[in-house]
Amino acid sequence: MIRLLSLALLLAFWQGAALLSDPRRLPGPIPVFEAIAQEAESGALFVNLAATLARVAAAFLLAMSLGAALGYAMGRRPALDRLFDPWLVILLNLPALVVIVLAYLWAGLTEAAAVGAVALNKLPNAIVVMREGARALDHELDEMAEVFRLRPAARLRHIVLPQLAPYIAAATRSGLSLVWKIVLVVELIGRSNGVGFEINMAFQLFDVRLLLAYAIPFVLLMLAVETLLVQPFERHVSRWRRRPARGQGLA
Amino acid sequence: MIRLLSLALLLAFWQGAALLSDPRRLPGPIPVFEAIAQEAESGALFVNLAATLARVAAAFLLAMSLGAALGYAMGRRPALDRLFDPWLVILLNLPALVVIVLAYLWAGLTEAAAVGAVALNKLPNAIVVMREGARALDHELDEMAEVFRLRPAARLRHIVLPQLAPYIAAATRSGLSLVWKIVLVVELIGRSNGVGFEINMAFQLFDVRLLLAYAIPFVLLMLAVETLLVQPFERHVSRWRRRPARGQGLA
Amino acid sequence: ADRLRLGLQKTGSGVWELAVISAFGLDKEAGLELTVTELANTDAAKIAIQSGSVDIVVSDWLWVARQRSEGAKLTFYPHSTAIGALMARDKAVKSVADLSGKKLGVAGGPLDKSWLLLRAYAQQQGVDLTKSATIVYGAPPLIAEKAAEGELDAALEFWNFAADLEARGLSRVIDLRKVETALGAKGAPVVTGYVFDEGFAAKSPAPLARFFAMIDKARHLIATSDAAWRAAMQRIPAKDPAVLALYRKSYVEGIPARSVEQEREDAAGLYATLAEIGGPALVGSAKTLPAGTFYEPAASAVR
Amino acid sequence: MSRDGAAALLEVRVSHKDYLSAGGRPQRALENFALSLPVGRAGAVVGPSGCGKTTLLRIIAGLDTEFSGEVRLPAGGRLGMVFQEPRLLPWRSVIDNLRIAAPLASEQALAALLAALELEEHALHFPGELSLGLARRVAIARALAIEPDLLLLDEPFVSLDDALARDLRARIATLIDERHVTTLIVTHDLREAIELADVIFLLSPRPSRVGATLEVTTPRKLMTKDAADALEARARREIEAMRGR
Amino acid sequence: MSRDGAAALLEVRVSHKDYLSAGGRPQRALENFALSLPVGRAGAVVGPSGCGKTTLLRIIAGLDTEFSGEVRLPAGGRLGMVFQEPRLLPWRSVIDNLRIAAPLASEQALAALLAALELEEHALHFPGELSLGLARRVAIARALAIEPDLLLLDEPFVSLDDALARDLRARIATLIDERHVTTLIVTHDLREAIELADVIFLLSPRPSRVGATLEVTTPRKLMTKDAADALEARARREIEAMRGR
Ligand SMILES: Nc1ncnc2c1ncn2[C@@H]1O[C@H](COP(=O)(O)OP(=O)(O)OP(=O)(O)O)[C@@H](O)[C@H]1O
Ligand SMILES: Nc1ncnc2c1ncn2[C@@H]1O[C@H](COP(=O)(O)OP(=O)(O)OP(=O)(O)O)[C@@H](O)[C@H]1O
Ligand SMILES: [Mg+2]
Ligand SMILES: [Mg+2]
Repeated sequence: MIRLLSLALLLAFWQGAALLSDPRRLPGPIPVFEAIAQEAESGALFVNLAATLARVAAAFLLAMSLGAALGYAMGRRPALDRLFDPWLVILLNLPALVVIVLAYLWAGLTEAAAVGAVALNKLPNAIVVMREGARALDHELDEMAEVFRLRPAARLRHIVLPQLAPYIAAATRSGLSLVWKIVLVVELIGRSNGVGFEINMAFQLFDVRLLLAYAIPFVLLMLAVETLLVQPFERHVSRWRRRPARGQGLA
Repeated sequence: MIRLLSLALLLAFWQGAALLSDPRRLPGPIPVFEAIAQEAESGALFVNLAATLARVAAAFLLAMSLGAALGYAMGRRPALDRLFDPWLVILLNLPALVVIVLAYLWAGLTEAAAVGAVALNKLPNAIVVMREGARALDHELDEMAEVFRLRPAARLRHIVLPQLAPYIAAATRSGLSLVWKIVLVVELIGRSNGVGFEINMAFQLFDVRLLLAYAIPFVLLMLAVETLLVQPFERHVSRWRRRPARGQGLA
Repeated sequence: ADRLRLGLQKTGSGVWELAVISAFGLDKEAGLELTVTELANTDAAKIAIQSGSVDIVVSDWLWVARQRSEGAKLTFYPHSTAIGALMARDKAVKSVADLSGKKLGVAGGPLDKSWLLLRAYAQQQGVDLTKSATIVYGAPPLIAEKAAEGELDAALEFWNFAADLEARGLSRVIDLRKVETALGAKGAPVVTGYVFDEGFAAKSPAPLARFFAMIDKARHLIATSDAAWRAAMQRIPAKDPAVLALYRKSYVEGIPARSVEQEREDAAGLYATLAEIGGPALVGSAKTLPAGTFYEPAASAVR
Repeated sequence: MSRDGAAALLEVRVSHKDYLSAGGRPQRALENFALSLPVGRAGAVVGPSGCGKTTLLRIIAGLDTEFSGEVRLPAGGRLGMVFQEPRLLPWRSVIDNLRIAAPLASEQALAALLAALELEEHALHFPGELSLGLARRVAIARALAIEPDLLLLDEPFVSLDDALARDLRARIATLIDERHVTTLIVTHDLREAIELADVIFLLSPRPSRVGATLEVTTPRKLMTKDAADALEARARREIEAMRGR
Repeated sequence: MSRDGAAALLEVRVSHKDYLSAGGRPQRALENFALSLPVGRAGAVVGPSGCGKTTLLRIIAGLDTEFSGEVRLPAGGRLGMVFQEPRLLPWRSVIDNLRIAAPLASEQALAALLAALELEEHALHFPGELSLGLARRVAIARALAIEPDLLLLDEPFVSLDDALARDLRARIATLIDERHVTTLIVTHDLREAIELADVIFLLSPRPSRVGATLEVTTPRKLMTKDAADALEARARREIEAMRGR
């Protein structure tokens, strides 16, 4: 279907650009996939990918669950928001490097420090997005829930989460990618394996082919997750939205 | 008011933590602010901050305007969305390092390459958030606009933008911080000035005091922008939202 | 066996020695049990030692000197004298004077040791490089690539990148060893070394001494035995035999030949020069090489 | 404000209720407002558009606590409410909307309710797929599904056709007569008020107070057209008098 | 579907209009539906809840183009519409809502409209600060502000008190009689239909078609109570017949 077409188009672009340029600068898809196959054969790819994925997953879950809870609380309670907003702004704008270095210094070169540093980097972004979502919550449905004495769990599930869904979707998509990017930095500074470590090696050797060979599998994995899990799920939970009739809207 | 209290609290925490630990690992606020004053006196702080700010501003404007337009289009037109979604996922998950290295390789060690690389890193995040916003647009108001033959400019201003406001707010806040963080990396890899450059030097010398001295002014700047510009503006545009009555909601 | 925790840069030559050590069973022979944390770059090594996660890393004495001046109790034991070079494709570039008006790439940054040495050297000849040339700082691999490509007219690079560039047809305009000598060094001064905490050294002087002896053996093997070099080569990603040969040559040249005492004297001399150019931003508050920068084992543990 | 939950009367006493407005001036919705209804009886609230009827219901339901005055409610008891708009969960089907609000109701009871409101074939539809009248019916079904002891209805039968409205009025009347559900219904339709209520509260324009209270003494089942006409005429006179004020 | 814009009749001919439903089965809203109204006259649409009245208005307004059939409209002309819900911009004040929809209307004209709808003191309020009745009045003001040539009203007067509804009906009647605004009004109130319309379309239950067309031959101003009663009785009979079908 259209998704494959789109990918084919992209591959064609890439191949075209590669043909026009020095292979050292931009190797084409074929050598890159060869390199991927090579790394896969030696097993190195999987070891590193697994290490990175585990870090991404742990940091993401930590940051998202904490971020959603805090963002929701701050969006709903103006007093909390006023108190912690400056902290949020500070954490948001603290360079990743600073957080990572401090985390390693304080907790040693440990896995916990790595994951914690990444989570701390992503946390404020999750809070910011979820806070906007909580602020935009429909007051009328709240009143309905209040009148019908819905239990907290039911409110969360039937009233709050469906309204936060687009914000969660946005925070998840950009969040996963952010976490992955920071994991790469964390691995570069204080881990002995992982995709970030390998990418740095490739960069030191200036091997763009190897660089891409380590960058792409994660991208493909995300593409698969998106296609096979996220989008079907999204379609399912948003099937109540009315399809816009044709010929309308600004665009 | 409460904002100052919150900052005072944070400073107190910092001072407390600093007292408990080796000053080389976590210098307290006083030596850090001394270092800031020192760098400010020599003028180096302003030169570097200005260079970084210029890059942040350029990349942010580029990424946000492009991202908002593309995200809106993708949110409104399912066909476009289906075609470009895979590209989006790929761009989103391409490591910053890969984009930056390729940009420097292709466009030379130039300012344009730096700003372009940063914008390209932020672009997919802006698209993702704005796309969710566009998907959640109220269909009924669109119909109203259609019936009353509102001109495109009026639709954009009165119908679309107010609904996208929370998404724009989320994308801007987390976006500015993301751009700033990537600018630091870009400066680290291939620029000869800027806060990222200085931070990298401080890091090489392992001078945490200097590291913080360069990280904090930008954070303070963002805090000021947030307090003096963003929040008053936000209060103004969201004054139509009903204040939730007391004692309601889940939280 | 005594346990030592090492933090080694995966692309560094420390790893080669380790390959030889394990291939020839030198660690068992020395009664040491080595745990190695591989690190991505020198900065990671600095974090590793500061956070207490490893006992020994490889870094440079200048950094140790600065940390000492700030109160850290780190100390240094020589490992290699390998130092970078100024590389250019244009054969007309023969001296610092020829760099005027040219685009010069500097790997690392303005406080990089090689760069400061080169500036001091140029100053001796009446050239202020920061004014006469356009300086571009950047990450070492990127600077190397840009030099190879020709976007930069010349590049000041670390020794391994210099070897790469040489293999790609660039010539060594100025070897920084020459610069060191010109600046008053008596021999080839040490550049990198093993860095560890004084407290650690005080607690386990004997294992440390055995460790240094074992490293010496490994280095000697790499220099003399092709079997050892083959073991080390396993750890080198570059496959081009010409480059590999250059690596070995540079490595062997970099093996420190002098006593720690001589090294300290040279280092103290260079330190004064560097402190003058780099200023307190580089060296911190100390004006002279802080005492104890070079490791002084207690008399009983001397090999 | 104060709330109290142990009376045999539903009593509301609001000395004043002000809305702080973001645009424009603050507005006083209620002033010297007093209303009481015996438990188990039905009251109708009739008043000009924008006078404060919904405000009253929200105060009784405990949704608005920012007023000066007090509310006394019969102890315990379940509250059922039909808001002026449907307020359904757009992301849940009709039947799920009922299930969520009334988790204790049996599936048969819900099915029977859907049938009574002619909603059977819409059970699986999402609210966005319903006409407004259908959605309002779902909201009525929801309020009835919890088997309320106190029922607050804010113009429940607008947007419904006459036949359906008639059926539903009969149904509510039965609830009041047989299950003694305390009921307060806001309506603009005097006939509807007369048909359903034991007491009719005629509200004055804003700031609103109860300008007149009409007792419907004839039992619902014995009400003749003439008696109703007479009551309606009396109510109209009172309303005119308040408008002229 | 096809749309055509040059007739002296407003004509709608829908062979069928189906809704594809996400939950539940697809629904047929209209079937063999035909309706025509001379330009400058008023039609009333009366039909059971959920039969397809709003669907009809949306088709005429061009908001729904996914049906098989055709619509003919008088050429050119401005369209004014009162949706079944207010559909105001929540982030704009009442007066700004009018200004945005009717940028050409003068400030005096808007002020006069607000006065006519008893909204003066709410001009600066945001829609969230209005009662539903007030919001509906703003929606009516908005539709009138653009001085429409074709006016589509979806139950415009529900949630308004009798006095106000009477005033507004009179105002719309004047528009029809004097400015010859082609008007289609959906209502459940037969008296309202008789008072305002020249033709009454009685719709059948879903899938809906025009089950009966009643011409109101007596001119609006001359209509007596008896004549109206007679018409209403006839309409009720027709409606009963359709329900029984
Ligand atoms: N978007 C939609 N998707 C699916 N079904 C719909 C949709 N809109 C309306 N319907 C169905 O079409 C039928 C007609 O709807 P419509 O809104 O036209 O009714 P109506 O006559 O205006 O009713 P009411 O008097 O309740 O406003 C209803 O059964 C409704 O459930
Ligand atoms: N949240 C609010 N903020 C400001 N003013 C409000 C708010 N809610 C209601 N009002 C004002 O209070 C008054 C009473 O509102 P209320 O909704 O109680 O009227 P109502 O009698 O229910 O009217 P209707 O018959 O139109 O539903 C109105 O003037 C309204 O504009
Ligand atoms: Mg109301
Ligand atoms: Mg309708």
